[in-house]
Amino acid sequence: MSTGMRIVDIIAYPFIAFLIGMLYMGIARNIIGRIHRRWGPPVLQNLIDVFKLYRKREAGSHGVMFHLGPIIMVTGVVTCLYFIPMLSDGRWLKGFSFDGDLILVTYLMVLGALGMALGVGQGGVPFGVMGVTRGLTRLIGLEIPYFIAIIVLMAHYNTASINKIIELQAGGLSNWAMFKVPLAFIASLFSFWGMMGASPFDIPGAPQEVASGPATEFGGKYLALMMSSRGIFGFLKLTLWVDLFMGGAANLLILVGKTFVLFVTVLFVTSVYSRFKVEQAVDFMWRYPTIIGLIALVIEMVR
Amino acid sequence: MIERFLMNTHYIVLIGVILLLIIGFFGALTKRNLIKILIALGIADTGVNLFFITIGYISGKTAPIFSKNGLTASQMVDPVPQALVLTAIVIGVAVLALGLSIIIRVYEHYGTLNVSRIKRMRG
Amino acid sequence: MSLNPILMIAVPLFVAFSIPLLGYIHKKAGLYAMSATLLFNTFLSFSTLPHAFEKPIRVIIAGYKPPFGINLAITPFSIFLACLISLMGFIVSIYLLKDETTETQEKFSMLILLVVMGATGIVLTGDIFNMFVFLEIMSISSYALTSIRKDRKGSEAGIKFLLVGSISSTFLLLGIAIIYNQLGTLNMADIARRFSQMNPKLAFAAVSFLFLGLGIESEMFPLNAWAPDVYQGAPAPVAALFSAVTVKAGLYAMIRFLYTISNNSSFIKLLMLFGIATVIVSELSALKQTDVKRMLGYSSLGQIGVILFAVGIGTKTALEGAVFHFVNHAVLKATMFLSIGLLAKYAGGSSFEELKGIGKKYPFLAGVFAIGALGVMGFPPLNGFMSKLMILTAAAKAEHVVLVMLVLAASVVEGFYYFRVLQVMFREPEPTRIEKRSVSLAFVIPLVVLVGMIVGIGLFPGVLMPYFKGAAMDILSRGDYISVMLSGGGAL
Amino acid sequence: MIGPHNIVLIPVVIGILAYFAGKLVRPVREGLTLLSSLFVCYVVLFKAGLNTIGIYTYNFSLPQYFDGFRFGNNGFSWYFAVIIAFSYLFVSLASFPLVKDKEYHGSFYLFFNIVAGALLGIVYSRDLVSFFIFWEIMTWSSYFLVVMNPNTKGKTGLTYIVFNVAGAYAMLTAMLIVYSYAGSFHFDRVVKAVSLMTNSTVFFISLLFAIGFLVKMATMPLHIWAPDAYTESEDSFTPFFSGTLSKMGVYGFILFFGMLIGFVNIKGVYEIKDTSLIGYIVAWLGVVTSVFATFRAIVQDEIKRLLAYSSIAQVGYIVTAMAVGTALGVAGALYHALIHSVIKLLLFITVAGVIYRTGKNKFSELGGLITRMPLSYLAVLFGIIGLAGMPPFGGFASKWVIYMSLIKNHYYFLLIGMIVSSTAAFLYCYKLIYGIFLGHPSSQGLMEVKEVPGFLWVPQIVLMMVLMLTGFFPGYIVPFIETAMKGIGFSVAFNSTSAYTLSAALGGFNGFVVINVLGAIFVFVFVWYTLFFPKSKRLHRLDIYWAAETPDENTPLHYGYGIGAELDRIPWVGMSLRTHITRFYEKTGEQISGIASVLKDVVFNGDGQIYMLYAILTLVSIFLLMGR
Repeated sequence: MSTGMRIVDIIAYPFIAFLIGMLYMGIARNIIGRIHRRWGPPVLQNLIDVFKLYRKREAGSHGVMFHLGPIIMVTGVVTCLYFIPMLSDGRWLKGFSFDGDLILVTYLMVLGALGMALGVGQGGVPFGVMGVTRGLTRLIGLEIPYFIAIIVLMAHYNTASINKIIELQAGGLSNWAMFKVPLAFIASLFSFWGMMGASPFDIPGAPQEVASGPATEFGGKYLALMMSSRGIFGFLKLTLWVDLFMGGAANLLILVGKTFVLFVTVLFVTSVYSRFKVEQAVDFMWRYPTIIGLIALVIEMVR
Repeated sequence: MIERFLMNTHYIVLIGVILLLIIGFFGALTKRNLIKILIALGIADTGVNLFFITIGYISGKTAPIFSKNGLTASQMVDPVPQALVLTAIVIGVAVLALGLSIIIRVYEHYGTLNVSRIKRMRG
Repeated sequence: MSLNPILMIAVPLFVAFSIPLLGYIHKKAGLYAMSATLLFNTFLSFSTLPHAFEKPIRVIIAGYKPPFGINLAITPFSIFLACLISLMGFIVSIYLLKDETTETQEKFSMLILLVVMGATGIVLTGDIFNMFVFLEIMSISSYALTSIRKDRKGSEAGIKFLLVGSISSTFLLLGIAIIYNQLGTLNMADIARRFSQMNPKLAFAAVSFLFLGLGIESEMFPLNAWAPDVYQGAPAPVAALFSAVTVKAGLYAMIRFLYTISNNSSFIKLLMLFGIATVIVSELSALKQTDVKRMLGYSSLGQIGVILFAVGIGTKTALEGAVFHFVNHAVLKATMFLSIGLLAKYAGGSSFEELKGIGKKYPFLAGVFAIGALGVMGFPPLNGFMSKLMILTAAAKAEHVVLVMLVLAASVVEGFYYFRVLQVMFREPEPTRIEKRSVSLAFVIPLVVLVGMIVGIGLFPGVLMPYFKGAAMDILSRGDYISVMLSGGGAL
Repeated sequence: MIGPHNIVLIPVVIGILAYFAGKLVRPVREGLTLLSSLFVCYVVLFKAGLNTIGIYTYNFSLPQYFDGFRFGNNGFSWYFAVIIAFSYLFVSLASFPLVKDKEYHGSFYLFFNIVAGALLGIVYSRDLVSFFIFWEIMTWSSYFLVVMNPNTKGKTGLTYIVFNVAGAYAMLTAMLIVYSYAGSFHFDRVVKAVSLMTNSTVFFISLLFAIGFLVKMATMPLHIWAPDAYTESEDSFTPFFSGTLSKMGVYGFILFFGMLIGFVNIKGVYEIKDTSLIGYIVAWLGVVTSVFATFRAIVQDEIKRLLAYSSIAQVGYIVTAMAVGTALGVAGALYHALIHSVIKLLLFITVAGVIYRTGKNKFSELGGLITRMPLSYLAVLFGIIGLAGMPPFGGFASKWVIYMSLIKNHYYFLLIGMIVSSTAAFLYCYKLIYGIFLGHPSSQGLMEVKEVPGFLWVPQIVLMMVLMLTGFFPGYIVPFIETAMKGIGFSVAFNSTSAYTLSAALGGFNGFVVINVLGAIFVFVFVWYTLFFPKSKRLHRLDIYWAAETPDENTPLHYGYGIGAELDRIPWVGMSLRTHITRFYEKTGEQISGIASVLKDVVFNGDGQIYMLYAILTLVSIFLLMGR
């Protein structure tokens, strides 16, 4: 694997994620449309929107931090993506995952959101601040089951590096962590849906109440950047869950397959449930998923 | 135990001492009037002085004063307690005098001699 | 050495009675005579200090060798206290030169001299009745001093002090009478030697009477109810003198009686318990005070409680700590009473409301008070810390951990109410009704000297350490006190 | 020769000198303090460096009875000495402009220098007595700094002094018990003596020592004094107070439980999951503290109170990490102690500057200062990234080590508790930076505000660089931590030793790679966005999406200060916000003063006759009790 190929591999990393991510969002809007008994926009609609926004001649800005907000968001998301191996063969599309571990990835996921929150802050729109506050409060709820799940994983496989977890899940369906530590997987699913913005937990960006929350003041190229980073973020979560619980992907096709299966579960949840208030979301998260996770933890400790 | 003690003092005097002490302390503790308390304390004081004197008394001997010539020391009672009692009496007098002068001052300020009402400074 | 220690008693006595005559020469002559005598006394005691530490001195008066004549027993512990008493007396006397609280100067300076003379007499004498007489001289002059100002508080305090004091003297006399009846002698060393031959029932009676009498003098818990009223009622310099001098004499008598004369261990244990009770009761009651002088009275009782506790433990280190605490308590309490006296005079009263924000108006005086407060609470660089630590270490070594915790809990309470006073003084806005008057030099010098002593002893406790060791040895070694005093040590 | 034993005297002497010299010419105080802090840094770094492991017995002309004070230096004390020296330098720099025209100018410098000297004394002392002496000096001198500015409640100072003195006296009792076993106060004799103590004594001693140090670290049941003391102490002293003084509790805890008593000894007493019972309870206290304090921090409106609660929470992490007593845990605690000091110094200094410039200290009165105070904004940005434990900066490294230590030793429930509080920390970090710098200015005056005084820039920039250094090269200070650990007899905890990576137990990460990736992407996107796209139009502050209207000047737009208002509605969090332990302390306080007033009125009731009665009763009781 010459350095030339390595460079191409690294540069391609985010674009693959961007493309697949945007595609999934397009498909998602289609499927939800169908569930609502309407046709829904074309699958590539998201990509079209993003490129339209990039073409826009000007965008309003409220200052340096406002300008930097979306940029930090993308940076955070892409950096986090680099530390999650897309493919498990250790040669192609592995990013920098060998230099970081699960805890680093967990914190990098939040870095992007905080950067954007600073931009929203300077934007000065009360809706933006409300969106950010609700997002962070919701995060308190989501983080617990997720962290319990990864603790169980780390305890189970006695390692914190994602690549090693993938290797230990090699060899057939029954070795997947999904079945080895099923309760932890279920608990982590709840927080997965929350982080993906599935309906019961999508209060921060809820259009009816806070006018698309943090992204309210951003327009033109800033909105484009935010939409693309949201796409990448979606795909990032999917690959992480696949790596952790479904034994990673040998090649791109398997990766797309597994991630799509996982993505479909998000659709089912988001199109059925109505929206939680923030405190309901946190309360719900601390009640059922956490208890499931704790049971998994106790089982793990007993083993 | 008590016999050895009583042997060289008339026990009547001793009872007198104890009575004086009891009267003195009883008076000091129950009477409300300051002057009465002082008097009671004086009584207690005389009781103790009396006790001091009885200690020095050896029956059959006379007062330790060389009044008549030819009186040898062996015929005299133990002089030391008597000397001590003298100073004790003087001290008693001094305390009483000072007490009375302070009581005058207290009366000027409080208008009463009732000890249970002279307690502006408490707690 | 040239001067006979008896002068330490004779000279103040003579000067005291000649002061009324001096009154005709010049109105203030009495005061100057007083401080001159006290200076002489300090000088004399400090000069006899080294000799006494080599070998205890026995001074024969009027030719009668003990156990018949009255004699002075100058042992290391007693001469050390004599120096402390005369030094403190001298410092308070300088303060008094400019203090116009009492218009009748002669009587005031005479009484001060008598108190200091009485205390020095108690500390030096070797005869038990002689000690009683000196005790009475001291008490009578302190009754008079308490009510010198003829105001309501002074006379009330005076009469209470007198009532309880006369009870104490009655019982002391009773105890001495019983001892004389049994042993036929009044010389301490002789009593000590033959104390065990006494009839046990009567010995117990004598010891308990004397314990009670001296307990009242040394402000032990059940018997010290009169003390706070006296500290509040008496003028501030007098209160300083009481806490620095009269209490010390009372404590000396108690220690000398319990350790050297009767050597009764069960009463020493009792002393320890009473000491702890004193600490707890006085610290707690100080918590609810609104008058600073009364609060200082309670805090002084607390410190004495600690000393009693240390004496009660009875080990060598505990006694060293106790003697060290003697010095600290005298110095600290003198500083605080003198400074609060001045502050109260300028602020027109010593309650919290009157003293609000006085720290900003008189920073020097309030600063001295603050340093004194830090010293009393036992914060490290100052002297209170080292002595309290020695006492507590000795207590821990003697397995009294629970008592150590009680004392420490009490000092937390002490910290609370002292800092509350400091906050009242320093943090309240400056009072407008008090105009700043210059503080005359006679007040400043004693305070500066005292603060110097606080910080000096705090930083270099090692300097005084040999004296504490000597004093503690003297208390504990009952045998050679008897042998020296009877067989004629440094005969003079 | 200047060494660990007399470095202590320099700040104290200079403090006293400055106080009096300052009365003649005022700026002498600043000059002397700066001189002393520079000299202390020089001595700590070079003179009393790591290699000068020496024991200086210093009799201080004390009675031989105490067999003299002993001072010494090893990796462990050097680690904390560096923290003290540099925070002493930075805070003195920051305090020059802030205290210049205050009327307690003189006494501030007096007590500030004394506290610094006392801290050095604590760190370099090698026997219990000198340790206690400097601990007490620290207590009373910091008390004066707490009650210094006049507009604070009196109760704060009293609560502070009661708690800290009670803690110190609990420690003193334990020291005396140890002394009665060991016969000497020196550490080496103490270590020998503790090993042959009975289990119950060891338990009792460690309980007392724990109380003493937990009070200083403001852990939950004993933290009542901390929020008020941190908030109301003099603005320029708070960084030193919360950044360095709480670390003395950490130093003491590790020193006493690591070296003197030894975790193995208290483990022998009662054991739970291979750690001592006390350690486990204290660890849980640390977690409970951090959870409660974090939620309480979020709902605060006063800036300094928010940071005060955040300090309590962060020190809660340190308590948990070191209480379990594993090598990696103690290493995590040391690492986080350093990082927390740096962050709190940075934040408190900047906040002090903001309060000095704007005169306001509440979020609801500030806002929109980013345009006027860019450097302070950057400083607070670095601070909150560190506080939240985000990757590029050092905050993440220390939290990572603590997490690893908890996972490695299977303390999963402790870790979950810590996760709750560290995730909730994002909220108050955002509130801190939004409330002051972002959003809309609450009053017109805020628009003419100047940047923080020049003196503050030095500490801000240096502290930001330290945060970056520990973030990009997390392994850089691992060798120093390991020498400190060897100083107290712990085995080495980390696996790799390279400066870039930090790896232990279950995994590792390369800080350098993280920042490179982040930097590359940021630069790429920034350049792409700024150059290749048309310049974005600068909108007016009020020209925002406002449901088809435009807000005018006095519509309240600075909503952000209300972050945390919705926490009450979350059942668990609401309950934690409503429970106050202060009621328990107030009731005990009332009880004690009730007993005091009863005692006072009964015993000293002012009636002369009753006094006589007491005398007689005592005599009678002596006769009855001792008569037989």
